[in-house]
Amino acid sequence: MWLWFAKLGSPKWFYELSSKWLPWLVVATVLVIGTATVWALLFLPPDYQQGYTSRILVVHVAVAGTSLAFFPLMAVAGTITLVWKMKLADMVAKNAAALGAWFSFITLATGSIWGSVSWGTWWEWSDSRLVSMLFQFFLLLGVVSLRSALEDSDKAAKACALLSIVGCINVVIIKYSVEWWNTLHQPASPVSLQTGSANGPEFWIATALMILGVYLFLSVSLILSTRNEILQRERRALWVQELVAAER
Amino acid sequence: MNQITESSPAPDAPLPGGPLLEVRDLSCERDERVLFAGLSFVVDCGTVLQIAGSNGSGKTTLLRILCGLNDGYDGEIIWRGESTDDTAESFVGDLLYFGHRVGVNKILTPLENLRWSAGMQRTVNDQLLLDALAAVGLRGFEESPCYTLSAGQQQRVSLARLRLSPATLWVLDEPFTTLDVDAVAQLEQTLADHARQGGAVIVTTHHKLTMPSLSRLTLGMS
Amino acid sequence: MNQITESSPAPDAPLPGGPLLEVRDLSCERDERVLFAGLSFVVDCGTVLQIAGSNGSGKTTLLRILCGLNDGYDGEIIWRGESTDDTAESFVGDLLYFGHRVGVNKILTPLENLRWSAGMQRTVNDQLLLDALAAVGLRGFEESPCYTLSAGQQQRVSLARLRLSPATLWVLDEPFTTLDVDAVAQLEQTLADHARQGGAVIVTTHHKLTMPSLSRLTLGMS
Amino acid sequence: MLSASVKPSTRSAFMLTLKRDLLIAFKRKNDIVNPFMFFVIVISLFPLAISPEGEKLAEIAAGVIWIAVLLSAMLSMDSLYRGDFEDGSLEILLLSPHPLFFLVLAKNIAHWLVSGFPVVIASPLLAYMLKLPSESYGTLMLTLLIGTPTLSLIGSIAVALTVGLGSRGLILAVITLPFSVPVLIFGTLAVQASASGLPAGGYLTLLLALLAGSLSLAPLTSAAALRISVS
Amino acid sequence: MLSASVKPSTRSAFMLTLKRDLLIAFKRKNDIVNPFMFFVIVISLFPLAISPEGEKLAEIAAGVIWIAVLLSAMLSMDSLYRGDFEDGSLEILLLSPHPLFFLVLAKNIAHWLVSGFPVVIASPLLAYMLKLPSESYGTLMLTLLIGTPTLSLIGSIAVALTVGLGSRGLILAVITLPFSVPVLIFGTLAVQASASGLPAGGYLTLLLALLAGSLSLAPLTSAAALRISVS
Ligand code: HEM
Ligand SMILES: Nc1ncnc2c1ncn2[C@@H]1O[C@H](COP(=O)(O)OP(=O)(O)OP(=O)(O)O)[C@@H](O)[C@H]1O
Ligand SMILES: Nc1ncnc2c1ncn2[C@@H]1O[C@H](COP(=O)(O)OP(=O)(O)OP(=O)(O)O)[C@@H](O)[C@H]1O
Ligand SMILES: [Mg+2]
Ligand SMILES: [Mg+2]
Repeated sequence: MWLWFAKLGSPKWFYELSSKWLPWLVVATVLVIGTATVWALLFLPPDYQQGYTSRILVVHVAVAGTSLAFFPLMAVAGTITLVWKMKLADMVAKNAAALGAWFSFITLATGSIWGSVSWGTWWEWSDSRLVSMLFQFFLLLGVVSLRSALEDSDKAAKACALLSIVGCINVVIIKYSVEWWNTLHQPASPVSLQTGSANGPEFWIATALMILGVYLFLSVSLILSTRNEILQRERRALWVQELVAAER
Repeated sequence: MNQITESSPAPDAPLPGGPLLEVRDLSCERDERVLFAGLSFVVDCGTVLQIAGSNGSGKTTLLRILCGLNDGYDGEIIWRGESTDDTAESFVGDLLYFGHRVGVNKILTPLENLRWSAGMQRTVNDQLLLDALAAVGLRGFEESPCYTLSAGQQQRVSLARLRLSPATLWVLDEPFTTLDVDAVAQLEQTLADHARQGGAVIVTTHHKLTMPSLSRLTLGMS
Repeated sequence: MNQITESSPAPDAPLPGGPLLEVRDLSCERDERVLFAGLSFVVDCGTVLQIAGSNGSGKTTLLRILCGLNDGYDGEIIWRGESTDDTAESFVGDLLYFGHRVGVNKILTPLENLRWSAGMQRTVNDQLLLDALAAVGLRGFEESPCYTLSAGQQQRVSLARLRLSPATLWVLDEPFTTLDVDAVAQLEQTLADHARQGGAVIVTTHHKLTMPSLSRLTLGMS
Repeated sequence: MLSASVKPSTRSAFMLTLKRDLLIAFKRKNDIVNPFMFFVIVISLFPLAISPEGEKLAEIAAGVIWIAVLLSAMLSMDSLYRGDFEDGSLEILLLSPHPLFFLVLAKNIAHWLVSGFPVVIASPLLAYMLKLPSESYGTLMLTLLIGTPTLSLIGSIAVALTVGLGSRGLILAVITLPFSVPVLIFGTLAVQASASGLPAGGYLTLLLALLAGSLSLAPLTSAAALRISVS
Repeated sequence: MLSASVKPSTRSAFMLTLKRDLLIAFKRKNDIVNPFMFFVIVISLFPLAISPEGEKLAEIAAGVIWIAVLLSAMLSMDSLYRGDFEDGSLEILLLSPHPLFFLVLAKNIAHWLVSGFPVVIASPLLAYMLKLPSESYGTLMLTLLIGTPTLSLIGSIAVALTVGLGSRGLILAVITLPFSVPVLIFGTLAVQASASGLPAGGYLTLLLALLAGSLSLAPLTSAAALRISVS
């Protein structure tokens, strides 16, 4: 167990292992996302209210679900960075923050687009999921900007790890308090995510596939960017130089 | 990358079991440049170790590593027989660090500054502090806010800490900058005295030091 | 409070009409303490003037007054025959000041720093800048952000400005701090060269300088 | 020399640090007057920018006061560790033989006494200017009394993380503001509840819980952050 | 060595300084993203603190946006001269053989491009989130485009005056905010007028007059203030 753990910490080991797995993951990602998209486009019946725009909800729900995973992921990676000083964890955390910000942004964007059709407004303050997602987005940007502000990469790793852990707790508190805040401010417009207008069984199958696909996509992008990071940070290591020589 | 250690004769006081500080196989790299590697040395009570080396050779980095202010290194630092990681508290209580930034608040007066910075390590009273300030040539400036002091005078405020410190090991990073010739001579004397009384000093400087029981370690001879 | 000026033989180059800088009856007090009074001296082209004095004797204050950065003084400062108040622009264009804070931005690289700080006084191109950086021993660090440089290396970045400056008068406040022995020797050479080529230097330092056409002014001998 | 002296107790190191920080603040004076002035000025911008009418102001009063408190707390944080970092005192703090937790706590307490407390005291006056119903003055002060130390403690983490940076004003805000959202929400809800005659006890309890949580965790985290920043 | 070199023209010194400041900002990245982020976060606190309801928000939208702009402009000022003061570059600036007016102007322009301009660009999005009537987006952007440089120029004086002080965040605010009140008032009045379908031209002219005035006077005053601060 410990041996495995120590091994996992070695960027070289990770690089080699991921080389083996990556092609399969990429194929799986393309397949799953492709199927889900085709399904959504071809087989999903148009919504009786919103017509074909309802299909964007498939993407929205999948991305929204996934973007909730980032802070826990970063907090775990951060703990590993702080306690075991494992470089790999920080590389993952660094890319996760940027990726998480993008995912949150896409959630906000797709949600807004869908909202503009189904509620007739792009943004509504009286929904707790919207507001807490917005603040999660801000926090992720905070982590990203802290990383870019700190010049020393070692320092940046630890500082961001700490911020991610504290931020993770905070995201939970924000979510809970915003929800509560909202139940007190009776929504003026009939706005709620639970209108359930689009959820037939086809919708849920497409969505489930899409969620799987997005998770796969997330892993692939994390692995790819981490590999990139490894090559950059270890560019003087023997094995990287051999690799580069072999490429030529 | 190698180091030359030219030791002068060891102090004659017998050492109480093992060296004070031992560094084993220390190496550090920053931005892909190896600053030092395989560095091993011993600092005993009663000695002064001068770290020499050209600009950028890693002297400051080494001192900060020794004090636990930097942790980007490989190797072992052993304090009275135990790794500094395990003895952090007792180690820190017996250590005085003096860095490029001297730890003098500009708004406070020298007296108020010392009351805090010396008071963190030992109980003090004002008479002690006034004596220490007078000894570093700041009589008459005890109550002026430090922003009205010249560069050298601010440096002196911080050096007054040395006279009050109960710490065995002093780690000083270029303490001689901006001091005038008298103050330099006086500080050298203070270091020599500390060693004679059983303390140990690690100091970086580009000055040529001359004192008994001085050894020198030169970084970055390539 | 008086001053001793021990001049070495005057430079043999004949001076083009009147001295470069003349100070007449300058006095300054800060916080009710007279730093200097009735100070008069002359700086000619081809000479180096070292301002000596113990810590707090007013060296930094004097230099800043000369450059027009401080104005709490009485007396006259005359530049090429006219008061500096009247000739501010032409005076400043022919002056290089190097202070305790060296004017190096930590985020920029040495090259980018010089491009601005040297470029304000004369037109430059990158080759000139690279040469100047190499000359102060920063080859290989041209493109590293300055926060990764050691204290002495940052000082060197700023000293590279000396090699690029078109100014006749250099006013340098403790330029030797944190430099290693080689760099100190090299800087002394640079100052001597500047004087030989008809420039003038006013420098404060606690070092013992040895160069031709050096004179010394000691402040605060009471 | 090596043996005669006595290592001070952690309690006396705590008191020394507290006194020192208070002394610096009193010597600067600005540190005390400014958060308060900022608070007053920001609040007085609202009638100008929104509407001078009494009813409209009363509606937004609670929120405006809390936002002004938040911003002034955040702005005043800047001075918490920066000076010490720049002049090297932080290294003395880190290398002192006392648990950093207590020293950081001492600094936080000093900072709150100087910047947070005056704002709490002044709040009824501002509340009056914004026409907040007078029944809720008590609740307002109470929530501020509980909320501002929480904001200071949270802000302290962000300052500690960013203390080495050149320009910090904004990055500090970007990190701190999201963290202050829960305090803001409970604070305003409490005041709004009491303004409309409802009980505010529940919110106060929640605010207290936030305070308790940050009191025990924030100094630890700040201490860790300081160690990172100094290295 | 003394004769071969050419003194650069004031124009090229202006460009050098502008480029240098932009370069520093781009290297830092945060300088660009943060004023913008701060603006967005502060604005999103208002619905939480006041009310999430559309009509109520629409009423206060113009004022809230302008206040957030003011605060973010003021906060971002902190980085304008501080770094240069601390590392000694300011002395190089002061002792350069060019009129300080233009060099200060270059620094102000660089600063506005980095911190003010992004806020102008983003304002319609925030206006939407606060439910400002869409007819007034144009006026909002226009007033911001004229108003933010004025704020930067005014702020620059305050920063120059306070550049040597230890903790500036707040004293800066206390000096700047009162001076920014006219900009705030005309800006919000213009937006409110256009939101209710009235012509806003008069206010825009006034804003332009303020900009013209500060463009000619503020750099001079900042230059003088810098000389005072450095001595
Ligand atoms: C925590 C983040 C979020 C999660 C987990 C989430 C999840 C979901 C789910 C599961 C649905 C489908 C609900 C249903 O069909 O009944 C949905 C619908 C929707 N979401 Fe989200 N969402 C999140 C954030 C957002 C955001 C930030 C926005 C807007 C900017 C948004 C706007 C919408 C809209 C407009 C719908 C359609 C509601 C309807 O059917 O009328 N969501 N979301
Ligand atoms: N801002 C100030 N306000 C009041 N007095 C000051 C101020 N700055 C300096 N002084 C006084 O002026 C004296 C001279 O200071 P100055 O910095 O010129 O000395 P210096 O000769 O450069 O010393 P050093 O060798 O230490 O650099 C100091 O003793 C100090 O008391
Ligand atoms: N934050 C940093 N990031 C990356 N590299 C650094 C950093 N700080 C220092 N270095 C590198 O480490 C080297 C040694 O720096 P250090 O400050 O230890 O030198 P020094 O021996 O103290 O020099 P000096 O005599 O100039 O004080 C420098 O050349 C620099 O390139
Ligand atoms: Mg050093
Ligand atoms: Mg001096």
